[in-house]
Amino acid sequence: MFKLSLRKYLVLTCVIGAVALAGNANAAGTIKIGVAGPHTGGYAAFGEQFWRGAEQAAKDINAAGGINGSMIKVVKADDACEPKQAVSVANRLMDVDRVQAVAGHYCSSSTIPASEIYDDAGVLVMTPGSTNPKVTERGMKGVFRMCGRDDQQGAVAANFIINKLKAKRVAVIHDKDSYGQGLADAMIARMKQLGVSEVLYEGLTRGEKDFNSLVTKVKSVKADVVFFGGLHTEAGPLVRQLREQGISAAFVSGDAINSADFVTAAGGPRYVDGVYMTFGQDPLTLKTGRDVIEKFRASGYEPEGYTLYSYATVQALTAAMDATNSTDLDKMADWLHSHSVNTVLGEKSWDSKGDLKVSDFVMYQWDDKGKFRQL
Amino acid sequence: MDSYIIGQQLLNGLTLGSIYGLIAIGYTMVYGIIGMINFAHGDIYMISAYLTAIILAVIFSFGVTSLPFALLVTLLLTMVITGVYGWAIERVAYRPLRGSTRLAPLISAIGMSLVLQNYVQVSQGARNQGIPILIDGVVRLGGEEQFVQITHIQILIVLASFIGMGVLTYIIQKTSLGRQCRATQQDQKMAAILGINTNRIISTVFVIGSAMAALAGVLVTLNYGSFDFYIGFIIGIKAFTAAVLGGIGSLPGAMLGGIVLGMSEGLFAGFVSADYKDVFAFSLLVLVLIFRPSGLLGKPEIEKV
Amino acid sequence: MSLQQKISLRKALIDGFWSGLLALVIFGPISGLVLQGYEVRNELIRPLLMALLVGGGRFLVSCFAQSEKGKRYVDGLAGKRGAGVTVASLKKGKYQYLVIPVLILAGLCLPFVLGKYWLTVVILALIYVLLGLGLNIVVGLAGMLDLGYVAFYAVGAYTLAMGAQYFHLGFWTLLPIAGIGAALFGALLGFPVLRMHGDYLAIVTLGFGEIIRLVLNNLLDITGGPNGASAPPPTLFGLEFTRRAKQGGIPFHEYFHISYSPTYKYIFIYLVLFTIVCLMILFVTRLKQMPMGRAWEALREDEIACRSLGINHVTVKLSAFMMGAMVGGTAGMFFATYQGFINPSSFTFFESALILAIVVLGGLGSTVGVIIAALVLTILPEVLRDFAEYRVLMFGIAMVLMMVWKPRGLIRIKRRAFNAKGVTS
Amino acid sequence: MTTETETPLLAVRNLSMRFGGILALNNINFDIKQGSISAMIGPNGAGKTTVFNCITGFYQATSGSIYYQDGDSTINLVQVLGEKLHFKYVLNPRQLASRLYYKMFGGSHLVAQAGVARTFQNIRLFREMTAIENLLVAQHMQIVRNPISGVFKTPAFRRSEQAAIDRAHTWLEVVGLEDDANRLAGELPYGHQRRLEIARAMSTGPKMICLDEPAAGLNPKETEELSNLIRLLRDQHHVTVLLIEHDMGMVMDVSESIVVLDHGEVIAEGTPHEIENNTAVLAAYLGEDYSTTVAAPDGTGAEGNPQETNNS
Repeated sequence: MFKLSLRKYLVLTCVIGAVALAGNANAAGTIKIGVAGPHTGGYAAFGEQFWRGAEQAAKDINAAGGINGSMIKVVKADDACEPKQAVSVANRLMDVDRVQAVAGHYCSSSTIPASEIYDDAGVLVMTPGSTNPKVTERGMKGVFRMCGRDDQQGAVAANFIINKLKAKRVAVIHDKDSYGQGLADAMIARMKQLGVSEVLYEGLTRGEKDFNSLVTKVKSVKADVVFFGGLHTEAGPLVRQLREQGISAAFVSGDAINSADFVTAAGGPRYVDGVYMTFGQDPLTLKTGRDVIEKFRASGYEPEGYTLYSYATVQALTAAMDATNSTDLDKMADWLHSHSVNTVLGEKSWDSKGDLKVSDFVMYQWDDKGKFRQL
Repeated sequence: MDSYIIGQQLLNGLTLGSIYGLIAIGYTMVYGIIGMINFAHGDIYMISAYLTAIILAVIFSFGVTSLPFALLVTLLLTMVITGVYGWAIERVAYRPLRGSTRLAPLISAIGMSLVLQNYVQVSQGARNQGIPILIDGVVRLGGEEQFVQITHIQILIVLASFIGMGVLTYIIQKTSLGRQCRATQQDQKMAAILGINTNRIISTVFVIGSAMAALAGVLVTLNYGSFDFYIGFIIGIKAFTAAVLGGIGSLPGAMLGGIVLGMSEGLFAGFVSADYKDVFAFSLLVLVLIFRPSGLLGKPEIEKV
Repeated sequence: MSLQQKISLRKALIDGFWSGLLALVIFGPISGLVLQGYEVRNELIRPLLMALLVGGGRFLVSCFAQSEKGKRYVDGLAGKRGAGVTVASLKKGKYQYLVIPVLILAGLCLPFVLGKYWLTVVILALIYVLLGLGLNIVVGLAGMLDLGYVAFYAVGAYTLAMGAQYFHLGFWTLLPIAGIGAALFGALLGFPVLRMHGDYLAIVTLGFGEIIRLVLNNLLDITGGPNGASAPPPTLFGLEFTRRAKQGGIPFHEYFHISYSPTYKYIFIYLVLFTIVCLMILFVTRLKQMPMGRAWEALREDEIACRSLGINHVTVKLSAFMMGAMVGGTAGMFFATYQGFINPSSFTFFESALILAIVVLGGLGSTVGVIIAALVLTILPEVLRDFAEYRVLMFGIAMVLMMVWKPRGLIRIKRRAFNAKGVTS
Repeated sequence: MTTETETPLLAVRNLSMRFGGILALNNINFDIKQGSISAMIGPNGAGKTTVFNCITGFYQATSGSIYYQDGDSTINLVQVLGEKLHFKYVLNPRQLASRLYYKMFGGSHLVAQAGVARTFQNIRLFREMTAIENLLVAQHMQIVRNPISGVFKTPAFRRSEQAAIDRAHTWLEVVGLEDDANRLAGELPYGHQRRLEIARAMSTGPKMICLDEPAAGLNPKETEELSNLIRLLRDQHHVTVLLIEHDMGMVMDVSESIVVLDHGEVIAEGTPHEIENNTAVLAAYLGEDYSTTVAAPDGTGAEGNPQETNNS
């Protein structure tokens, strides 16, 4: 009776596992923070950025004495950017790892279902990278973000495109993903308010490298600005193929192309020269930011993309814990709503929805050395 | 619509189609000989993209300055190593399953695809990687503003795919190895009785298919310059679709299927909607198969009663 | 000691050497030279170690294969490849009537023993059991290779989300609609393509699966596109299992004046799902003993012979396709309600492949096999979570190894035996 | 052939079949009498199996008709397969509708449902199903197949199932495979598989059964038993039998009328005795210089096929 014994074994393992894990969950003097992001699958690069940032933050906070004497422990959780796995890891973080707060989820489509579980369990979550408006629009008290919203970012980009670049014919391309398309739509919405409609609105497929037909289409509509909502993995080949086909239209994109890999993906600095992007305030201009970046560099890692966002998220979470001397959702949320936190990305405060009060998106431009600077 | 735009779109489709065709050859050969869908083939292509970048980097670190030499060495080494990959995968994951159900190797191939992707991710990291631009000439026809263009590397891709297909068709049709392949394809048991080492023939087919994927990998990497551990998945499905569209088991069919798929995708994206280009590509496949059940160049299946 | 003499160390050494060398070629560049920008970092010690491991392993395997025991084992492995089907004996096992009630009872008690996390894992596993049962009808019984099964899963899931969003229907109203809707959808897709054979059918279904996902993703205004849509949790006679009522009912804990726990929702979903799975198992078992199920299996064995017996292969295939779709749609419904949120990224080709792996690994056509395989393949990745980024790598290796170890599936199929004439069973 | 007052069960008229450029059948005409045992013979490649496949609906004839007498009505077995849709039928909606219907829902299963059962040259059993299950599948069209009554095991369903099982056992008895009921069809000995296939074809309740080389690979004793079985099928179960066979001994022994094919044409038709002495037949089998050979009295000496030397 193989069937029976397997089931029995299964139940036994589960029970033993649950009991064992429950036992050591709340070891004295440790506060656990879950760091959830994709570590496998196509978005794995971002999961690593999250983890590096959070790990470094925990290390630094512990070195400075922890929170009221308790040490921080970060727990890695992999959601592969799939809603299914996001729910699974969220439950695992709550039930097995018993974390007291979560910094996480990269894809908005993971953050949304996972936050339901955190909310149910009474644990506060702050996402370093989910920019979709829907994340904080569902009336959940314990959902915050360290990044801006697509609509804020899109508005900054649209203002720049219309007012500074004086664009008349704007081609909009997105990657049919919640971040990319959301950003593109937000940009278009603001652009329409300013009285300009897009001449082209098309989606490309994530994971592909050949966008030549799309590029030729851009050429045929004679666009003077190309706005791309998506990640550097597609932005790189796209901008390269635009330039190769002799299109000199300005290329504008969002914060997700902020990575050294963008240059690699585009085939070298000469293709990214002149590319505009929206991104938060440069942390290098802040003293705290400089110090942290030096620490990363000393350990042989160049912080990029969401590394510092994740670092700042852990800072904000621990600050709330420190100030309220509790890990209770309500207390922490109330405190975060009414106080500001000094993070590696500058001073941050949150509105009643959990969004950043001040969106600090500004325009950057890449140069022919493969670096970018604030305009 | 301006004619130069149409011309450019046709060229875009041709290049993309040639890439599909090159990879589709591997699918079609493997399918032809043992009737299995080698889902790991797209990941073999991904491996070859990594190998290209790694070998190029090593060669340049030795201070080699001759570009043709570097490219040739890279191409050869990549094809050899990728061939070894193909051989080893067949030996480890598919050969033990020969003679069991038809679906067992399919599942094994899906598992192998996961293994290859994640092996590369674990050892090379999840980041997007790239190589610098090595060949960047362009042929332009037409005026300052309105022109049709094709880059040198794109010309190379189209040529390589047609030459590759030609050489392989010649090998299959005219050489002793080709005869043995065809015999194995027709009837494995009978071929074995006639003294053909069918295991060796099957391994050879895997090696050749992988080497073709490597050829595609090197050229495509030179063309787009960017890759990650996940690129094999989408292009693998597309190439397999191309192989079926052209008539699986037929080498010219793989090429034709690739070009038809590439062209229809390119033209649809260019003139109708890029959002729905994949929907269009798959619908085209379904339609072709409804009216020509064995693909464009496949031999019609005669029902033997 | 006599055993030792039969082993040729030389042969084993040669085997080991070649394997090691090949491993060096394979692992050398990819894991030995790590790309950093346009340069590489030397990590050659890793492939050397791996090559040593492979070579050494091959050496040991070679030694073992030459020993008496090893030879027997290798022969046994080759022998197992043969027959995968046996006929059950007429005598019923002693515990036959005991096992099933005990299992059902155990299943019903399970949610009260498990923690929430493991409960959700088990719910997911049950959803895959359902999917496996459904695809098993199509692939295992009727012998049609369907690589786009996830399409019906998606139809079921989106029926719940869309029905709730646009028509304000609840879980229970939509449950039958999702099943029937998916079945009709299966008929719509199946009719034009079911005359195709084998792998052509496979690729066409793959195409359909992708088309559905892309359309769901592109119809931003209706489905929410990549932003997804939310799906309501089930209710018990209007009682809701959320902290605050969302569908206009009363929260369960307030009604019974107990403190709130998020686990209640999962326990309820589990119990409903468990009941549905049990009914589905009964349904599929009955189907197999019915003319319809027999015709499916006959079609898998030989389509031409079926036609010569007057069986309309198209309608029989269609019925299998629709039944499979119905079960898939029901599973999708539960997936949506368990998740609370769906978007197209849950319905990729990989999902189809995973379900197919469940069916094949279970042993084509075997219900018990499918259940075991579904449990293994959904619980395994969760167990492997401790290995972090090595998780999927190990999952892939496990998939290959399981296939090589048991190519005909975990469970051998037993065919029903019939009594002699005049003896009613 | 003697003139008949009753209509034949099967009337093949002007049947032609073309595979690409090859004309496999050229204007074939013959009748099969109700309740007869007929044989179709001819050298290899004469087109026997092609005719067979046309009759049983596996090939769509290029032109011609096969009229099958089903009670009072006559069915054209070529039509039910679904003929080509042609532009000219747009003017004739009824024709178009019927063709469209058969194109969508037609097929060889309709031929079988009309009452023509068959066996195959290369045995086509459901190998991984038991012998009795093979026979149950064959009764598919006759039993309660409503899925709802099956799921709930209604009394009607149980009765119907039990009747089917009993019928299957009866047929197993007829062909002498009682002991093999619960064995997998693929594991049965070759001779048993042949008999099981006949039993399976008979389980569909046909009016006519077409046997494609039933004696191939059987030993003399088994062939003898087969001949008896064929007679029994006709005498006790009232089916019309049409067989293709190379074993001349058996053909001459069992059949009442014979159709001889060569190069896709009917070259002779008649009783065994008539065929034995037909010069055209001898020429077809032995070549033009047949006259140098004396036909053996039992009709077997005139055989060029080595397979047929083992007749009894």
